[in-house]
This record gives sequence, structure tokens and C-alpha cells, in this order.
Amino acid sequence: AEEVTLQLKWVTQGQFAGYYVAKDKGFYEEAGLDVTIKPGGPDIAPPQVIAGGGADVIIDWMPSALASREKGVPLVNIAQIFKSSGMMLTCRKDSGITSPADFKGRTLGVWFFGNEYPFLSWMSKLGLPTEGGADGVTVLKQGFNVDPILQKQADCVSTMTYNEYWQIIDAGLAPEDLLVFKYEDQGVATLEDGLYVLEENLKDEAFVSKMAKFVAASVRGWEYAAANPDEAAEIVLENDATGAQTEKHQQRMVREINKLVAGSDKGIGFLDPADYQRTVDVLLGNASTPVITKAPEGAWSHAVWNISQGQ
Amino acid sequence: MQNVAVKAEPAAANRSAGNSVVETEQLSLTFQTADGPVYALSNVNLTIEQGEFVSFIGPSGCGKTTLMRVIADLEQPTQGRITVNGVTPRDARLNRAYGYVFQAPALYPWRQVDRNVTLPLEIMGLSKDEQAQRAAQYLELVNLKGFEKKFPWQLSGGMQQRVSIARALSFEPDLLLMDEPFGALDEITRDHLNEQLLRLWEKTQKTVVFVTHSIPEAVFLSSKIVVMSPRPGRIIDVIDCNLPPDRTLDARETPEFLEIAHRVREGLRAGHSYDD
Amino acid sequence: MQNVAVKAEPAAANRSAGNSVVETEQLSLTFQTADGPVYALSNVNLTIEQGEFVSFIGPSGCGKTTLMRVIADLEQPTQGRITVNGVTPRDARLNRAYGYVFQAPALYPWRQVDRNVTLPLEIMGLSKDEQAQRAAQYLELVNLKGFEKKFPWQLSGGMQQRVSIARALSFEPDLLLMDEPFGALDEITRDHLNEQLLRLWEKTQKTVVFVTHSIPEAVFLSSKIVVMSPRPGRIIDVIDCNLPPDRTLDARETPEFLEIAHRVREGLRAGHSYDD
Amino acid sequence: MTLRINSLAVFLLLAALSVVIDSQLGGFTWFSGVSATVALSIASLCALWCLWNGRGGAQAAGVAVAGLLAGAFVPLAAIAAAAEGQTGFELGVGLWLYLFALAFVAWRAMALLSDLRGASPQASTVFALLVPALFGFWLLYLWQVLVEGFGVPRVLLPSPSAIGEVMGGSTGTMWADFYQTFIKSVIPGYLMGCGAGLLVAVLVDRVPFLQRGLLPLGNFVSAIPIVGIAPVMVMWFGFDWQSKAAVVVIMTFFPMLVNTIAGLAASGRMERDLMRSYAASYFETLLLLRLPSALPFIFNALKINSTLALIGAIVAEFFGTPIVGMGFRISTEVGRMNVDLVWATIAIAALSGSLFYGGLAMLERSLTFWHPSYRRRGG
Amino acid sequence: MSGKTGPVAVMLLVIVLIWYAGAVYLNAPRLIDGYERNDTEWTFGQLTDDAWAMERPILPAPHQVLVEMNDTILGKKITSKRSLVYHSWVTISSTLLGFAMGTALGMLLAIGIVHVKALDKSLMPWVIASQTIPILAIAPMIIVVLGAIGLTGLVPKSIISMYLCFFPVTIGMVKGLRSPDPLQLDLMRTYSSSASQVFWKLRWPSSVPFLFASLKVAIAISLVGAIVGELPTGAQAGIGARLLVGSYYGQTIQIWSALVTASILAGLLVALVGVAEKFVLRHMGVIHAGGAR
Ligand SMILES: Nc1ncnc2c1ncn2[C@@H]1O[C@H](COP(=O)(O)OP(=O)(O)OP(=O)(O)O)[C@@H](O)[C@H]1O
Ligand SMILES: Nc1ncnc2c1ncn2[C@@H]1O[C@H](COP(=O)(O)OP(=O)(O)OP(=O)(O)O)[C@@H](O)[C@H]1O
Ligand SMILES: Cc1ncc(C[n+]2csc(CCO)c2C)c(N)n1
Ligand SMILES: [Mg+2]
Ligand SMILES: [Mg+2]
Repeated sequence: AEEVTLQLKWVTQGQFAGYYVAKDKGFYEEAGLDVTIKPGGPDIAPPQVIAGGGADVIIDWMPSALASREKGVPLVNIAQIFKSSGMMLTCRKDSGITSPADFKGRTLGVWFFGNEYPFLSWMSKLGLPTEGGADGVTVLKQGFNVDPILQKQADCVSTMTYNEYWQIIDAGLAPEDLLVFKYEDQGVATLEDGLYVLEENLKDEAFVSKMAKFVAASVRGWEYAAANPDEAAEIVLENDATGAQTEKHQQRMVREINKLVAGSDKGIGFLDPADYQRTVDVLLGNASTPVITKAPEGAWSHAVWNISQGQ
Repeated sequence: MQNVAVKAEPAAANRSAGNSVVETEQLSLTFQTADGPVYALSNVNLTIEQGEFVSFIGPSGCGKTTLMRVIADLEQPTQGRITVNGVTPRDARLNRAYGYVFQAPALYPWRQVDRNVTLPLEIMGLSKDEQAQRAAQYLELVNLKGFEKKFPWQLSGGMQQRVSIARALSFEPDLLLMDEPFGALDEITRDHLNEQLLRLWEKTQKTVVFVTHSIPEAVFLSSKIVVMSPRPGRIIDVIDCNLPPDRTLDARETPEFLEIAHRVREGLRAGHSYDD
Repeated sequence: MQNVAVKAEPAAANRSAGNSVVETEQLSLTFQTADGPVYALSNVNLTIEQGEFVSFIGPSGCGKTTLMRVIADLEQPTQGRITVNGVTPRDARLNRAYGYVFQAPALYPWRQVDRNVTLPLEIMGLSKDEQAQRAAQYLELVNLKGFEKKFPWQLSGGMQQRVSIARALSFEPDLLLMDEPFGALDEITRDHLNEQLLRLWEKTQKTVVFVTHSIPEAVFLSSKIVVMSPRPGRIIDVIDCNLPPDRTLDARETPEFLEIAHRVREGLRAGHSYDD
Repeated sequence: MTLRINSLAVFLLLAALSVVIDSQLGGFTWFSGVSATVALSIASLCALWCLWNGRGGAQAAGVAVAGLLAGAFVPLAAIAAAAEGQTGFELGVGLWLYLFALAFVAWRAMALLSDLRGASPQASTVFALLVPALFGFWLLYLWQVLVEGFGVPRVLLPSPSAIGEVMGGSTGTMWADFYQTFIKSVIPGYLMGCGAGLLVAVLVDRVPFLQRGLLPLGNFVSAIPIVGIAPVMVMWFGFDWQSKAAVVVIMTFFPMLVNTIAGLAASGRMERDLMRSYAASYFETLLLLRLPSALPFIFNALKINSTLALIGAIVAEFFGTPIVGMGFRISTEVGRMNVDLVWATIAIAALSGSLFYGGLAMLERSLTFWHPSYRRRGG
Repeated sequence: MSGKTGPVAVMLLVIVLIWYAGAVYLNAPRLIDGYERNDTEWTFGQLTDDAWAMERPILPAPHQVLVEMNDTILGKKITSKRSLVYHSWVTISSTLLGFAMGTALGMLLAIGIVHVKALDKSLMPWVIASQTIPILAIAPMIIVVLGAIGLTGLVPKSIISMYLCFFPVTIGMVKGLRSPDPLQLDLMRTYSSSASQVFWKLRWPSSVPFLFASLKVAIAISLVGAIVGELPTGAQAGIGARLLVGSYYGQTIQIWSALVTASILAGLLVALVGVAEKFVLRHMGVIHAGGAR
């Protein structure tokens, strides 16, 4: 069988259910692939891993992937799994915030490590400097969890629809106590989990066909997960080597993820050039702290996806 | 020091009554070691009166140091009783009743010579001036002027020992415990210090307990010589020396002196194992 | 040991020609300390012949130890020349030409008494049997039988010093450097060891360099006595002693003995600062 | 002696061999450029000179260093001259063999330098610094050559020259980071942690009950890893420097406690008896005997802690910070593929940590000069 | 031994009491906040009860941690991924390997530094500099690089442990190897003994007390290194992975039970070194010496 190593963006969880399902259900095997899934973590940068030869294909968010491309890691999107963005900024109602206009002078929790680009673009659009002060916002580097909002150290924190938001709820705050700003609604949504490979590898036909098989099998996995969310969650739990995940949380996560994956009229995995263009526009719109300085070229390819459709 | 001052009257009374400074009764001490017990002292009965100069003499390893350490409350006897100044050695120690010159110099390497000498003075809270004056005085006495600012490891063996003597004398305790203080000194220096010590003793009426291996030294200095047997240390002879109080080194040629020396030597030899 | 064995022939030749073991010429040594230089040795000229027993005697701090250390290549002279066995002290040391008894016992606290004695034997690669036999023999010689399995800190001061003597004797070097080896011993033990050392010297024709503060000991043991002056150490007298080779301790009563002793004492006194 | 002479002979031999190999194999002849040829000749001449004349001394050391510098230039010139995309063993097996040979020159140069003694104390200090400087230069040089020669991706490991560039280019950010981490978190945390460790050690030593009760538990508490403590501290003390200082306190406490307790037990038996004979109070014995003789141990802890403190503060910043600080920079810039900035920050950390340590070592030398490890007889 | 149990028990009790109080203090603000939002009446008694029973407390109460540990240590098969025993073993194995490698490296460096002047002068500053590099920063790179040359699993984690724990060993050993008294060294000189003889017969025995003090620090650090090493390997297994994932999902009880387990492990390891120390020192006879007099 052909070997494929996939580097995840984060630890084993429902966010990556499709790949685990494909592996567990033998979809990869059927496609003649032997897939190794490497979980990520807080200080694993998938672009670095692929540049170092530790993976054939990685999952990354597009802003980070495009920024890496400018920094000399020529990543190319071969399939876009998530159609829509799950990012939001979640605020406490009792902080008095009612709209983005109230952010001035507030403290906001943000993830860094390449995940801050959408936030910076948004703030730039709002005209808010991120260096603190009365006219700007004070930014905290948010850690692993949502404690800052629970402890009122921050007025708002970054959350994903499928994960951190529910942690706030689990910690005892009710949805009524919270106000959420979805990036999708604010018009600053950027593309999230997609599959990326190194540009030079795409010149190799064998590699392209291998990736096509991989994408096709992964998409099968995602379709299965969409149909059987609870079973998918179960599979994720089985693959979690730490044994620390809980069933309730993962089932909920898979359901939320399915919402983000769905919605592409050409089927799961198709990168809509319009979505791509929107992401690039958002990123280029950020004048103060540029994520990318010019519109990238050759940052995506339908070559793999097209072949995968034939499988 | 201060304690002693307070007790001045009873002390005077003691002296006239010939009250004892050290008194032991059936004192024994056994060290437990990995390969069996070592019997260091066995049934030692000894009385040392106020103002006496008592020398211990005995073969190497017989228990002289151990006996001194018991008096100083640095070692606990396994049997028998002992009092120092009428109280337990512990209380005596807490009253700062004695000064001790160890067999090895035991100087602190991070202190210069003069600050080694002032160490006990600092502890007893003397003023800086007093400390400096005493250090100068006693370093002069042991002929170490000019070496005040050296570190111990920059001195010869004999010089280190003299620093340790100066340190013990500096706080002028009423009871002096001296364990082979002059062992590493040449004859001339030794004679000089012998005389100095004798003068000091006569002048201040201190009680001195002294360990030496030199029979002439013991006879010259002491008012009483305690001869000990080899392990387990027992007292085999107690010899009174009554040489004239204002004696000089020449006294070592007198017949009485030689007679006492002879008796000590005989006592030593009697207990000694080489004669087997 | 082995080196010496190889050189057996030239050594024998040396002996007959009265060739010198130690030879110094205008040797000086100055220690630099934080508060100025200390002049420890100054223009020392000395020759020690093969088979001699040479004693250094001099006031405390005059430089005896320093001179020994220069011979042993533990200290570098700042001026002058010195040869040991005709080569530099360094080469002599590398040839394992000598055994050294330090002024302090310098025992290793983690080794039991017998293993302290076998230390040099291990280094020189003797067989286990030979090591055990030598340790037993020399511990017996210094009268420490029964203490083989004690740790150094379980011994009295004198016993520690005897262990260090046994250690230096155990590998039977041709040149023995002994720095106040018997300083902490009682008279009887000391006499015993004096006699033993004399016998050993006579039997093996070793060369011995010896530091002592005891004039009788020096006179009794030595074939040559070197009297040193106080700092900066200079040689002020070299006295030949020709007491009969098979002398016993009784020789100390003979008139020749007393005369030599007198001369040594005078020499010492002449250089000594107490006479100012 | 023999080893020294050999090391240069080994260099000449291997260097010759490396040239022969690559001219025979007929690949990229890395030694053929004009500047490379000149540098190679200079290096060989220096080595030869040292072989014949260089028993030691400043002159020999100078020539050896000059030879090293000339010899080190060769691979750099070769790599610069290589065709685009030519990396690794395509550059010639001999080139790497030559680099290995050059290590012998570096070793010889260091050995010569470390035998030098300055005429004045100042000169001696300079010489004492030259050796580690040369060693550091050699490490950086190897790094540069290997990274460039093997074409290691910049996002994986940037070359020292790239790191240097970034350092020069972003001094403002780096100073702000340093101030936040070192001045605000490390120093207060270090002082509090070491102080507390010392005090508790004394307390534990004084109160046998604590010694028996607290010390075994202390072992357990000590072992809580920072990665576990840091998030908790952020939870308790907030995002700013206070939580980092708290982590530093916890990290530095245990080494100080253990070392001080060991140090307090290190004073000799007779020295302690002496204090007993003076009926010195516990406090006097502590101050006059036991603390001085514990000093070498205490410094041991201070030195270990100086590095732990910096690591602790930096790692604690991984778990939530305001957006400034060395740990923040290191933990986030990797994700943005600014690996050179990360390494620049690491370099600053290493530099400030080393200086901190060096200062402590100097203080130690002046306070524990009497310890046998510093005492040379006759010195 | 029996002399220790009493004091330890008392201290433990004190700590537990402080812990309970701390749990109330730290958890209260959120609870009170909740009460106020829901307009519930509350009493102090209710507050403490709630504070000790929260699902995601800021500081869980000791019994909550104990229950969790009981579940995950005794309540699961030790081969199960949910068993803390399994995770502890994963961590311990890389700790021990790292400790062994670190000790060996540390000793070798110390020996080199003490014996070779050029090494003393050139290496020491860089050994120190190496420790000022925050390991968590380069750990991912180490993992990536080693992964690229095919090393995965135990070894990369152990290398990170080793990197952290060789340092105290080197520092302590250098100090210890240089601790013999000048006179003791002179004695060896008079025997013109070789460097290896001086080492084995003098330097090594006098460095043993220093070595053990360092080893105790080193083994605790080594555990930290193993845990740190588990983070960038994608949190596959081990106590570090539990900590990380626990943090990520805000499961404080799980974090604390991992923390407590880690510290118990470390305590046991340190105690083990302590036992070895007692044994060796007693065997060497220096245990009563109170210094090398
Ligand atoms: N700490 C100890 N542990 C075990 N045995 C000891 C200890 N201290 C001393 N001894 C033993 O007690 C005996 C008496 O020792 P002590 O030091 O009192 O002798 P000493 O008369 O002072 O001899 P010296 O004249 O040689 O100094 C010796 O046999 C010695 O081995
Ligand atoms: N390491 C050193 N640094 C400075 N001065 C020293 C050092 N060693 C010895 N001295 C000085 O050198 C002089 C001679 O010392 P040495 O040890 O040779 O005397 P000694 O004749 O052996 O005396 P003793 O009979 O007291 O042992 C002394 O004044 C001493 O202070
Ligand atoms: C330290 C830290 N850095 C980044 C993220 C962001 N992140 C990485 S993957 C992912 C998907 C959601 O699970 C998210 C949000 C985080 N959570 N913690
Ligand atoms: Mg004694
Ligand atoms: Mg001397």
C-alpha cells in the first residue's frame, strides 16, 4: 500500500472525525493507502512539519497557510474540507458589550500561533488598534482554555462553534449570559481546515494520484461522519491515546463540525474560488499588520480534487 | 564571662573550701562501631579542684581526648556520673565555663587569623575595640604578630596550632581544656609558651586540664598528673607535683623534678603494651 | 617500585660513590599572598647523600615543610636549583622515588584504616595478597592491630598519625620524607617507633628526611641534623651525628649525645626570635 | 604533547585526502575557486608552521587561530559558489571530510589558547574569555555551514547569519520582550524563590519536626512539572508578569531548599564542637559557621536556579500572556513561520542567562575563595 | 522511619486543610456570580458544599481529585488508555531512559571538564548557555528533526529529558570532583598516580555526596522533561498528554489528578535516589563523618 502521513492541526478530536472514520472504516485501505495520522498540539506548526519532511499532507487554516507560503513554505490547497468558518468571539453580556462598537478599551482573548490572522483582519476592518489603550483593544494571548472569560480576566474570548463555546456552557454560563460574534456574520470569515501539500510534489503524478485517492477516501469518511455522528465520535474517542476526551463533548463537536463541512454544492472538499478570493481579500484588507502583502499565486489547485472525483 | 562575674562570691568561697571543678564517678564510655564496641573509658574516678593544673598523660588512643570531650559535654558518658562546676557538663557548657583547645587546630578557612581569634569574642558579645585589643594581645603572646591578615591555609602547622591556642585564651575562661596544645611546636617556642601559660595560671588562678605526651612538660606545668592506661582508659596513677610556684625552666634540672618525671614514666610504662 | 628495581644497578653504583639524593643550590621560595609576599625559604644549599638520615629542626613556621614539599615536587621554588636522585623533582616524583608522611594525617574518610594503608599499593599495582600482607605488617609495626576495619574518624589523633606512617612505609620507598611523624604520640610509643625506624633504616639503607621538634629524637635518629633559622628559612648549622649504628635508647644518656643535643639547642636558640 | 602535534598533522592529512577524493570523484571541486585556494593554502601553511614551531605561547596560538579562520572560509566560499539547488553531498563528500578535519585545528587552537597566561590579571581575563568565544564561534560556524550546505529549510532551522539579521532588525520588540520577561518576571521571582528556599531550609533545619514532616512532602511538591503549574498560576495570578514570577518562585524553591539543607550539614565535626564549646546559640552557630560552610552549596543552587528561572518564566508565558514577552514571542512566532525571530529570542535568552550565571560565578569566587575547589597551594 | 510518619501525617493534614479552604476561596467568586445571576439565596454552608463539588472548579477539592485518581488508577485496567497507571508508565519509561542518558552525559562532561583544561575553559560556558534555551521552544523542533530521521516514540522524549537533567549532574559533579582537600591531592601526587587513579581513588569518592544531591534534582527535572516532551509529540500518551488535554478541555479535576500523580511519581523517584544515597554513603562510611575531617 502507498504510505501517506497526515499532520493534524490539533489534538485528536471531533474536528478531525472524517479522517479517523476513513481510517477506522477501512476507506483508506480500500483505496490502497496506508495512512498515518499524526495528532498536533499547541506548539506543532503543521507547515513546519511538512517543510521538515515529517508529513505528506497537512491540515491548516488558509490564512496561516498563505502566510507560510509567503515565508517560503510553498503550500498548495488541494481540498477545502470546511466550507464555512467556526470562529467566533464570545463575550459576557454583563460586561456591557452589545456590538463590535463597544470593543474599544476592552480586553479580548485571542489565539496566536498563526490563528490570530482572522482576528487581526477584523480589528483592522473595525479600525481598532490592538496595542491596548482607551482607543484600541487590549489583547491577551489566550491559553488552552476559556478560563479568562470565566474569571472575568477578559471581556471576550475566541471560541469555536464546535469546541470552546461549549466549554463555557459546561462551566456554568448560560447561553443567555453570552453574546457571540461569528466571523461569518461579521463578514470577516476566512477558510479553515483544508488539506495542503508542498507545491513541488504536485509536479509528481504519482503523488497527485495518491493524494487524489486520499482526498476521495477522506471525503467518504466525512460523509459517513455526517450520517453517523455518534459513531464517528466513538471512533474519535477510540483513537484518542490520552483517554481524556469525553463522549458528550465529542458527540456535540462532531455535530457542529458537520454543519461547517456541509454546504458545498460540488460536494465535500471542493475549494470554491470565490471563497478563496474572499479569504484573500479579508487578509489583504488588513493594512496595519499585514498577514500577506500581495495576492498569492498558485496557492490552490483543483488538480487533485478533479482526479478524486473520478475515483 | 558575665556569668562568672555574677558568681564571683560563691566562686571565691569555693576556692577556699577547695571545691571541685570537675568530679567524675565510675565514668565509662563505649563507642559503638560497625565492627563492635570500642571501650574508650572505664570507671574513671577523678576530682579536679578549683585552681589546679591537671595533666593527662597516657598512651596514644587511651581515651584522653574522650575524657576531655566528656567534661566539655561534647560526648555523653554511657555510665557513671560527672559534674562540672557542681552542675552537669551541659549546664556548665551553657554557662561558658571553659575554653577548649582541640587536638587539631579547627580554624575556619574563610576567616583571617585575627578573625579566627575574635570568633568566641563575637559570640560572647564583646565590643569591637575589646575584640581587636584581645586578638592583638594573644596573637602577640603566641608570637604570631604580623600574621593577622593571613588565612589559615597560609600558615604552617605549628602556626595554626598557636592560632587555636590564642583563640581559646582570648576569652579568658576560668577552666581551660587543652588537648596537646604544644604538640607541633619546636622546643624553644614550646618552652616559651610553657612559661607564659604557667605565669597566666599563677596570676589568674584558672583551672587547667591539659593533655600532653611530654613528661617534662607535664611535670613542669602541673600541680597534678593523671596517668592513664591503654584502652579501655583507666586512671592508673595520680601524682601530685609540688614544685615551687615561681619556678622557671631551670626547675627541670632539680632532683624533685627528675623524681616525679621518673614516677610518671614508670606509671606509663607499667600500663603500656610494648612491655608485654 | 618497579622503576626503582630497574635502576638497581646505577643506584648501587651511586651509593658507593656517595652520590647525592637531594642537592639544592641557592634555593629560595616566596609565597605571594594578598597582603604581600611571605619569604619561606632563602638561599638554601643542601646536599643529602644516599643512605643518610637527615633531620630538619627549626622554629615553627621557618620553612621545614616547605622545603620538604619542594623536594617532593609539591611546591615550585622561585629561585635556585634542586635535583632529586640526579633528576628534577618532577621526574623523581614520576619515578615514585619517595614516600611522604604529611604533617597532618590526610587519611581518606571513606576508606577504612587498612584500605588507607593499601592505597599506594593499589596505585602501584601490587597483588591483593601482597597488599593485605603489607597492610597487616605495617599496621602491626605501628601497633594498630585490631583497628583495620575502623574509619579514620573513629581513631584518636595519634592513631591517625600512625596510620599515615604505616601508609608511607608500606610501599617501601627508597627515600622517606617524614614531616613530624611522631608529633602526636606519647613518649613510649614514640620511643618504640624511633627504634623501629632506626632498625628499618639500618637494615634497608633508605635515605630518610625527617622533620622533628624533639632535639633528643633528632640526635638519636639522625646521621645529620640541619638547623634552620626563622623566616625566611635559612640553614644556620649542619651537625654531623655519629652515634654508634646499633645504638639503643640508652644512648641518650651518653655524653656525646648530650653534647650534640646541646649544640643543636644552641643553634636553635641563636636563630630564635625569643632571645631578642 | 604527542596529541597536540598529531591534531594538526591529522588536519593536514585529512584536508589533503578530502581534496584528492573530490578531484578524483570529479564532482563539484569546491576548493578550486581563487579565494578558496588562497584560504586553503594559508590554513595549511599556518598548520605547518605550528607543527614545526608551535610548542605553545601566544605566537603559536595566534597562528593557529589565523589558520582556523582562513580554513573556515573555504567551505563558505565553496557553498556560495555552488550551483543553485546544489546541497548536501552533491557539494562533495570531501567538503564534509574537510570540515571534520578543520575541527582538529579548532581543538588545537583552543588548547593553545587555554594554556596562555596573561602578564596582568586583565590580560588573563581576556585570555580566559577567548577560549569559550572561539568555541562558540566554532559552533556557530558549523551551524552556518551545515544549514547552508545541506539546504535546511529556513522554517526548520535558520542560519546564524539570518538570525543575526533579524536581531538587528527588530531591536524594539526584543527589548520590550526582554523587559517584560527578564526584568518584570524573572528577577522578582528569582529573589523570592531563592530567599524562601533559604529561609525554609533554615527553618526546617531548626525545627526537626518540620524536617521530618515537610521535607518528604517537599520532594513531592517539588516535582510538579512547570507545564502543570503554569496554567494554574495563570488561573490564580492573572495574565501578567505576576503569574510568571509565581512559577519562577516555585521552580527555584526546591533546588535552594535541598542544597541549603545539604550545605548546613556540611560543616565539620570539630568546627561544630568548637561552637558548642562556646555555648554559641543556634543562631550564632548558623551565622558564623554553618552558613559560611554552606555557601558553596548555596551558590550551587543559585547557579542552577539562574537558568531554571529564565526557562520557567519563558515557559509560563506559553500558557497565556499579554502579547509581549520572550516566551510569548517564542511560542507564537513558530506558528507564523518566523523561526528566525524565535531563534533570535532564544539567543537573547541564552545570552542574558549566561551573563546572569557568569555574574553569580564571579560572586561565588569572591565569597568562597577559601573552598578547596578554588584554592591552589602557593597561590 | 516511624519517626517520620507522625510529622508527615500532621503536615499532610495541614496541607489538606489549607487546600480545602483554598478551594472555597478560589471557587467562590464564580459560584456567587452564578447565584446572583439566578437570583438564588445562598448561605456559606451551601457555598462550601458547592465549591467542593463543582464539575469544573478552579481548584478542585482534595476528595474530588482522590475520587478521580481512584477511578483512573484502580478503576481501570492498567492497559486501558483511561488508566493513569498506563500513562504513568509511559512517562516513567522515558523519564528513566532520559535520566540514565542525562546522568551519563553529565558525568562524562564533568570528567572532561575537570581533566582537560581546554574543555574546562571552552565547554563550561556553553553547557550553561544550553540550559538557558527554553526547552519547550526547541522541543517541537527536536521532535520534528528526529522524526525526519525516523526516530519516534520513546527516544525523542528521553532526549528532551536528558537535555534538561544532565546539567545539574555536570555542575554538581564538577564541584564534587574538585572538592578534595589540597593535601589529599598532594598525597596522590607523591605516589605519582595517574589521572585515572586520582579519579577513582580520590575525586570520585569525594564527589559522591555532591553527585547524589544533584541526582535528586536531576531525576525530578527528568520527569519534567519527559512530560514536556510529551506535549509536542501530539499528546499521544503519558501524564503530559493528560495534562495538556485536560487543560484544553478545562477539566481541572483531571489536570489536578495528573499533577498529583506526577508529583507522587517524582517524590517516589527522589526517595529512591535518597535510599541509594543512604546505602552508598553508609557503605562508604562517610555518613557519620560530618564532613571530610
Ligand atoms: N567517634 C568515635 N567512634 C568510635 N571510636 C572512637 C571515636 N572516637 C574515639 N574512638 C576510640 O576511642 C579511643 C580513645 O580515643 P581518644 O581520642 O580519646 O584517644 P587519646 O587518648 O586522645 O589518643 P591520642 O593521644 O592518640 O590523641 C580510641 O581507641 C578511638 O579509636
Ligand atoms: N600556601 C601558602 N601561602 C602563603 N604562605 C604560606 C603557604 N604555605 C606556607 N606559608 C608560609 O611559609 C612559611 C613556612 O611554612 P612551613 O609550613 O614550611 O613551616 P614549618 O617550618 O613547617 O613550620 P611548622 O613547624 O610550624 O610546621 C610560614 O610562614 C607560612 O606562613
Ligand atoms: C494555545 C492555542 N493555540 C491555538 C489554538 C487555536 N486552535 C488550534 S486548532 C483549533 C481548532 C479548535 O479546536 C483552534 C481553535 C488554541 N485553542 N490554543
Ligand atoms: Mg587525643
Ligand atoms: Mg610544618
